[in-house]
Amino acid sequence: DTIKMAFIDPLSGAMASSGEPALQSFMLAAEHINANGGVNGDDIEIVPYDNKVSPKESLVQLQKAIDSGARYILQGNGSSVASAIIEAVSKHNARNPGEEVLFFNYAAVTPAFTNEACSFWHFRFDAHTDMKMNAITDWVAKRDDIKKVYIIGQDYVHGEAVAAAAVAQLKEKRPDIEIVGNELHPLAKVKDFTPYVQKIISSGADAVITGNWGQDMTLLVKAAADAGQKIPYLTFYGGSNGAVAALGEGAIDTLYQVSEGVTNLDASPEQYAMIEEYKQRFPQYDYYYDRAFTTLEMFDAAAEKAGSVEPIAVAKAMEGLEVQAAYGPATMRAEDHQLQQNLFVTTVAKDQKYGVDNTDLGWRLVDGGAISAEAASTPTTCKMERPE
Amino acid sequence: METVVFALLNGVIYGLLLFMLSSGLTLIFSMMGVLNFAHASFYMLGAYFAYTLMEGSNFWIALFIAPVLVGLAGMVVERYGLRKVHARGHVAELLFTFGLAYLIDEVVKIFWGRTAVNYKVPELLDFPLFTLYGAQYPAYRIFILLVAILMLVALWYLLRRTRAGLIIQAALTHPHMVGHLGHNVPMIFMMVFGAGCALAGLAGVIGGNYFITDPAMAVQMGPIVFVVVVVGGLGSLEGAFIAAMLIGLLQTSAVSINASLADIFGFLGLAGTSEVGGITIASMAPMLPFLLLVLVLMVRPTGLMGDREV
Amino acid sequence: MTDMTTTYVNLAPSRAEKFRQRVLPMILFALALAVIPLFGPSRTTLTLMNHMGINIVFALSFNMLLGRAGMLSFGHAVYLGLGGYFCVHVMNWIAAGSGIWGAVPVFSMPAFGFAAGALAGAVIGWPSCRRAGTPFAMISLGVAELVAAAGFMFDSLFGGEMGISADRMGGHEFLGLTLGPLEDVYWYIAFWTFVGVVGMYAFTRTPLGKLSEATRDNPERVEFVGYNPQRVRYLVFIFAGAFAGLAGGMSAVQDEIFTPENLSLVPSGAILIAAYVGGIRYFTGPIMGAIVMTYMGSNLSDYTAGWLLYLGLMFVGVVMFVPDGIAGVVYGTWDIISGGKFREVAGSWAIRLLGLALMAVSTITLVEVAFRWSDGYGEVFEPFGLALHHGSLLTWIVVVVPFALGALLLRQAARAENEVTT
Amino acid sequence: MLAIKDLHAYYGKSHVLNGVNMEIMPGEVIALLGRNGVGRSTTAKAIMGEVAPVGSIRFKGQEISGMPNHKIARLGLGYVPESRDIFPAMTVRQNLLLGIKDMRRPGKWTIQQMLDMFPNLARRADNPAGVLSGGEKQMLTMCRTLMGDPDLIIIDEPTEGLAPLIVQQVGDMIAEIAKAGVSILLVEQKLSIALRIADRVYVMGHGEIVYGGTPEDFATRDDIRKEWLEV
Amino acid sequence: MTGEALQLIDLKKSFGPAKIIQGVNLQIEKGERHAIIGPNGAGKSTLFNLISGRFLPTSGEIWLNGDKISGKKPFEINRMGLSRSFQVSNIFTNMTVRENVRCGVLYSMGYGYSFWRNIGNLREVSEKTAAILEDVGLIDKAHLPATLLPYADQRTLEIAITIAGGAEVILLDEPTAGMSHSETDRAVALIEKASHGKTLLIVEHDMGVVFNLADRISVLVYGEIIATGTPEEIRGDPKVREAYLGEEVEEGVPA
Ligand SMILES: Nc1ncnc2c1ncn2[C@@H]1O[C@H](COP(=O)(O)OP(=O)(O)OP(=O)(O)O)[C@@H](O)[C@H]1O
Ligand SMILES: Nc1ncnc2c1ncn2[C@@H]1O[C@H](COP(=O)(O)OP(=O)(O)OP(=O)(O)O)[C@@H](O)[C@H]1O
Ligand SMILES: [Mg+2]
Ligand SMILES: [Mg+2]
Repeated sequence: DTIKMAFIDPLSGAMASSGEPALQSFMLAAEHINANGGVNGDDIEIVPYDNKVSPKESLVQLQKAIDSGARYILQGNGSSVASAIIEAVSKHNARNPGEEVLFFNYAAVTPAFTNEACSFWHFRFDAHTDMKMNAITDWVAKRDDIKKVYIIGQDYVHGEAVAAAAVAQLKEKRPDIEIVGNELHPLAKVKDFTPYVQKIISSGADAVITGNWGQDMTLLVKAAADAGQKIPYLTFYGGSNGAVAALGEGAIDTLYQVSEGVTNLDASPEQYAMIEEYKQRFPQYDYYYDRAFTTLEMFDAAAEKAGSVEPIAVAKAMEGLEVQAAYGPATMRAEDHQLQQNLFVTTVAKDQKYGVDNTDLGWRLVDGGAISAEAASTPTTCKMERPE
Repeated sequence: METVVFALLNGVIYGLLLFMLSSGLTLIFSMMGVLNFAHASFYMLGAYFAYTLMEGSNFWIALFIAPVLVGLAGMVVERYGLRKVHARGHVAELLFTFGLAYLIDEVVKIFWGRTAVNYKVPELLDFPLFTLYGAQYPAYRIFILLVAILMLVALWYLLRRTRAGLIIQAALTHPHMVGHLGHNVPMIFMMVFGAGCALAGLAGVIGGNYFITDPAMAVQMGPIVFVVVVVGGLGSLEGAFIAAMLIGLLQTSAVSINASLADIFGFLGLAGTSEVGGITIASMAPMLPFLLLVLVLMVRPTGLMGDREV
Repeated sequence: MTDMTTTYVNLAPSRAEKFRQRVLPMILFALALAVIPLFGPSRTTLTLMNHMGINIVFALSFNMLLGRAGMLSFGHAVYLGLGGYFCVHVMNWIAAGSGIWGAVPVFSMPAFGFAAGALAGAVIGWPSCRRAGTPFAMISLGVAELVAAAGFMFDSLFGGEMGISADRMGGHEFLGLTLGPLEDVYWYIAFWTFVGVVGMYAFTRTPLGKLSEATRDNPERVEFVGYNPQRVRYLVFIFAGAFAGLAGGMSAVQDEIFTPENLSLVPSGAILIAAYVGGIRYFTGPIMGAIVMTYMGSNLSDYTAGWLLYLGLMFVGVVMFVPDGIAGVVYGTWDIISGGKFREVAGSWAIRLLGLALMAVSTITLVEVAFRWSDGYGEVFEPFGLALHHGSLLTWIVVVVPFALGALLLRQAARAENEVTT
Repeated sequence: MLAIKDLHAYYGKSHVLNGVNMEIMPGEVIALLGRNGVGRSTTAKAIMGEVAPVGSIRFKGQEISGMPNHKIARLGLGYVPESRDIFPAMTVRQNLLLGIKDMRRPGKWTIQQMLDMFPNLARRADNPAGVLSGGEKQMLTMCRTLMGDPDLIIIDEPTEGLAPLIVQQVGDMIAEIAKAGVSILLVEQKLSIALRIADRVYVMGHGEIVYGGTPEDFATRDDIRKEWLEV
Repeated sequence: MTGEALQLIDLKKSFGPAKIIQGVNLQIEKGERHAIIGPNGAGKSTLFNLISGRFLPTSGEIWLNGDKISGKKPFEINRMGLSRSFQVSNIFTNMTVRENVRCGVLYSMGYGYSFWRNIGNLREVSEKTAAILEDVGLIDKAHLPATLLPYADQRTLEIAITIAGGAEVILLDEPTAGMSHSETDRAVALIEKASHGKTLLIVEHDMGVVFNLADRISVLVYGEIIATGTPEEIRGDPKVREAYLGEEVEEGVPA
């Protein structure tokens, strides 16, 4: 028997560069698990569905996936899609008892999914915005030389949430830090960020926090590098594909990111072997989605614990489960289905073990950049309805 | 003071950049009446060609060869594609280029992958020219400025001073008649389209490393280029130039205004805490060109400087 | 329905003709809609068909502008989106059950969408319909950008990036439909698709519908027979918006969610392509286009990574070679067959089909090999056990030879056809 | 100069020309007469490549059927279409300028000469041609074609919609052009003009030439006039 | 019943510096058939454009049946009972002949912008359309798209659309231009019939038509009316001969 897991994410068009490497990571992870005897003896099969990052199209693909027998959904690109899938999965499970489906979210980071909008059917394997912000502010708090912080983001829920979290957490951890700017700009519409950088320079900021992704992130940091600005731009998505290639050396000491791990961290030989294997199999992309491996490992462990691959049983078994991930222990918190894991603040530097984007630049852990899972953790307001 | 200087300087440079991007489109639009939706795709091709050429040679060679290659590609497109649909009117042409943009985007992804390539500014120009109020000004920006002005002059000459301009404008309404007068209309159309695409390619060579060279760059730039050309007015190079500058200045100065709508319209009872009131001018800056587009067309369908309805 | 440009022989068609040309197709259409569930379609198929229904209505409403009134809009999704958003809100009010809302059946959503779309059309159309031609097209582009941006800015109305969702089971049962299972939703969509199609067909038969065609052909002359062309455009625009809103209402119930993405240029462009590929000169063209494009949009990606490229190629091909779209081909073929000329053209058609097939083989090989090469994973295109590697000579033979052959055949077919017609 | 053999032409499925044969010698003025819709304009269009010709058309000994229209024009064949086709957005002067095929080799007619010949045009020389009256447009089209220095001009219905006085002027102008050694194929309705300036007359009926002869002979052929011209 | 159907008072029109209409005064009685002749470029079409609302006058006034119409939009003027044709055929090219005529009929029958009626069920519209098609002789071609009509038929259709609305005042701009003799005769008969009991203002270069049809003739030269009178008066007027008719009397003019 095989366990079908539907991977629903963009696999064509401009956003395919986020979907593809994730799919490859899941495939590789599944191969490894299958090679080690599978899940309770069954093999995992990852079936890709292209959703073109459209919430509505995702629903079509979701229906297709469910009809083809997939009981587990993997998705991560775009909170709008994730939100649509959470809703749709809940409705489906309510309307089709006995045919439940679980949703493993590996990258959509809106905090609400594991707070007020939490669902028993949803598990998140990435740290959400507030947790990542916790890591960033933790690190900022340790840096006494940072006195002024500028916040800039995209004008929509995500950008607003990032800004709100940054303000609140900085106030708590370092009340002396002055927020010298809190700016929102429309999503994916700005071509030239020079005026924004100019504003940042004028404000005398020592660090910039941004939740920007895609072009908005790259262009912002590029404009900063062009203006000769050498202050940390703390990002969530600096590690996404092609960003470092686009920035070149301008990224050094400017571009910072927070993530659950980078290839240049100390790790076990198995992890290095895995990275090598990935690089060899998929030369177009860098090893980035370590979460994919954690996700499937946790699934494997939960199924084993439950002695079943039935979604409800697996879900219950997964609650509170702990596995050993590549860069530290990872625990699935039972109250809200949010994975608790270590986070790392890294920056771009030369002469690293692994380069990114086929350049000679790589990610390096910054001083005090390792943030423990406890420190990154945030409380949840989740009140989940559980099935009998 | 500081704000004003910055806004002016950045506005002018951004405006020139926009002009550079849209000049080829203006050429094609004003001479052939074709609103080339794929224009930004040719811009992208220019960047990618230059990137590839740079691997085997250097920037300066790429600067000359890449636009020529893009121009040739444009001529092929005109000869074997656009010419076929030309007889069926502007909507068909527009849709053809609309589809072409799709195709070019996909082909670029096949050849160069889906993520950004490391297309670098040439070493020779990769230094800060001067520093103003703490911000460095890369020499490359000034280089862009010079090229943009050069393009303006060359185009102005082509449009105003050559008979080819007249012939093509005549061929817009009566292609057969122009043929009966002994002018090789298809040939001229092909050349013009090629030239327009080459200009887009040149903008790509220069803009690709200033911004980012990735498969999304065409989609990113597409709409704004249209706004410039349409706001400027059909058949008007000056219009395109003025529109580009206007948009450049408008947008950069709006970024530096932190006032919110509540601050401005507070006297009408708009509260800063309300959703509308909380919007700042700065956050609306990138939408201003589209607002301008709608307003200008409503008041003047010919665009700012155009002499014909777009 | 048949082609709208067909003729009314000897003025008013006879009763029988009217029945055959207008009523019969509608009955057949309704029958088809009613029969489909008997085949026991899977939920995937139902979902797909529901989306087809939505897109049929949407594409037809778009064609009220482009095909009928000659107004090219780049932002038609705005009206579907606004109508749909309104319905999602209404569904939430219904679920909350407060006041009169509690009594409104969810089944009636498209009517609300219709109203909201009409309102949006009336408000936005007021300034934009004062222009025609390219200025109108550009204004619609600008408006679409503005509305889409607003969609992200005003969270309370549009729910930000994640949009607003609702539950279609929140209201009363209506006509015995709970709207929970997809089978119920199918009936709902079928009903409203039928209403939309009939409504829009009826519109083409009204004085205003005729006037919109006249305005497309010659707005100046319209003024001299007593009509204000701006007014005509404006009214048509409101109706187009209303029917788009109707589609939005259908979509609100089917998908139970609306996001700002639904307002953007992407769905507007997609419906433009669908209508055009279907054939904008025919009433039925957009219906065919919507069916084909919805299917391809959701399913082609299962078969190939290059589906976008295929779609692009197809679209460009249609624009270049079949300007009347699928409907043009269908009716052209039908005319020839019913005209008894099939014998004469059968030969050249066979040649043409063969030529097209050869070209397709070549194109598909090229695209598939190219995508595999581009991925760089060393995967090889293996149709029918052939291993087509990008470096191998065989590949290039499979690409070049059928292409040349196909082009040759097509040229010959065109020549043969010319001889037949002249 | 121009020799047409067995020329056929089609609009879609309708067969409009069924084998037209005619010849034009250098310096000759030929009038092509016929009822409305018999295919005179189509003959002109077929020669100019506007509709696809089937058959042989030789100009100065060279086969021109199937040639792109600018090449035909460059061989020295001028065309004044029925629809006139002035360039409305351009000034009268620019219209005339566009008549010149090659700026480096100007022909024997100058813009000034044209404006002198037609004071109406001179008055509007710098106005957009689109605002000219119907008659002015007709004059402009003819002048524009002359600027290209053709050896043979095909003129389709030059006097249509012109005031009687102007009709005379246009007639004089055509005569003058002919005097300058240019051959003319005149497609006309008005017999008086045609007979006044033509060297030879062709009459068309049902897509074929049904009569050819001199104006003197034609004047005596009442049967032809009755049957084919409804006069 | 008599009275002024159309009244032009000191009408002037300039395009930039060019004065095209330079103070035209003209009264046309109800039921009169009035022709305007004049050399090319005299401003005849421009005058029509002013009356029908296509252009705004620079100064002066136009009255229709006692209502001032200068300054109004073309469609408003049309609704007040004035309809015009164009010198260059201006028809709905992609629609059938029948639909073309029907567009001309609709407004006058009170169907405005209605979108709740099936056009096929409007009996009186269909009948009126058919009647007009019958009158103009296009009934056999009713189902053809207008683009496919031969030139002369397009001209006829132009007239048909113009008279379809049943306007009391009809303006025809060179209705017979480009027609052959027999076609011209047919068109004249048609015009005669259609303008029966109505007011007609016509521009023509075909003197046969003009002298046949008109009750009175005005001669417009360079934007000024140099003579108005009965056909006989005009033919005898030396000024008119010099400015317009020329010495040679065209064929087809009844002696
Ligand atoms: N574009 C067209 N499509 C179809 N039929 C056409 C087209 N143009 C002309 N015809 C038809 O071809 C025939 C010949 O037309 P042509 O214009 O050559 O006539 P003509 O002798 O010049 O008459 P006219 O006096 O009207 O100019 C006519 O019956 C006409 O209706
Ligand atoms: N929009 C305009 N701008 C400038 N001049 C114009 C405009 N419209 C018309 N004219 C000029 O006005 C004059 C009168 O034109 P009009 O078309 O009224 O002449 P007409 O008497 O109808 O001549 P025809 O008998 O040749 O049709 C012409 O000289 C023309 O060039
Ligand atoms: Mg003719
Ligand atoms: Mg006139």
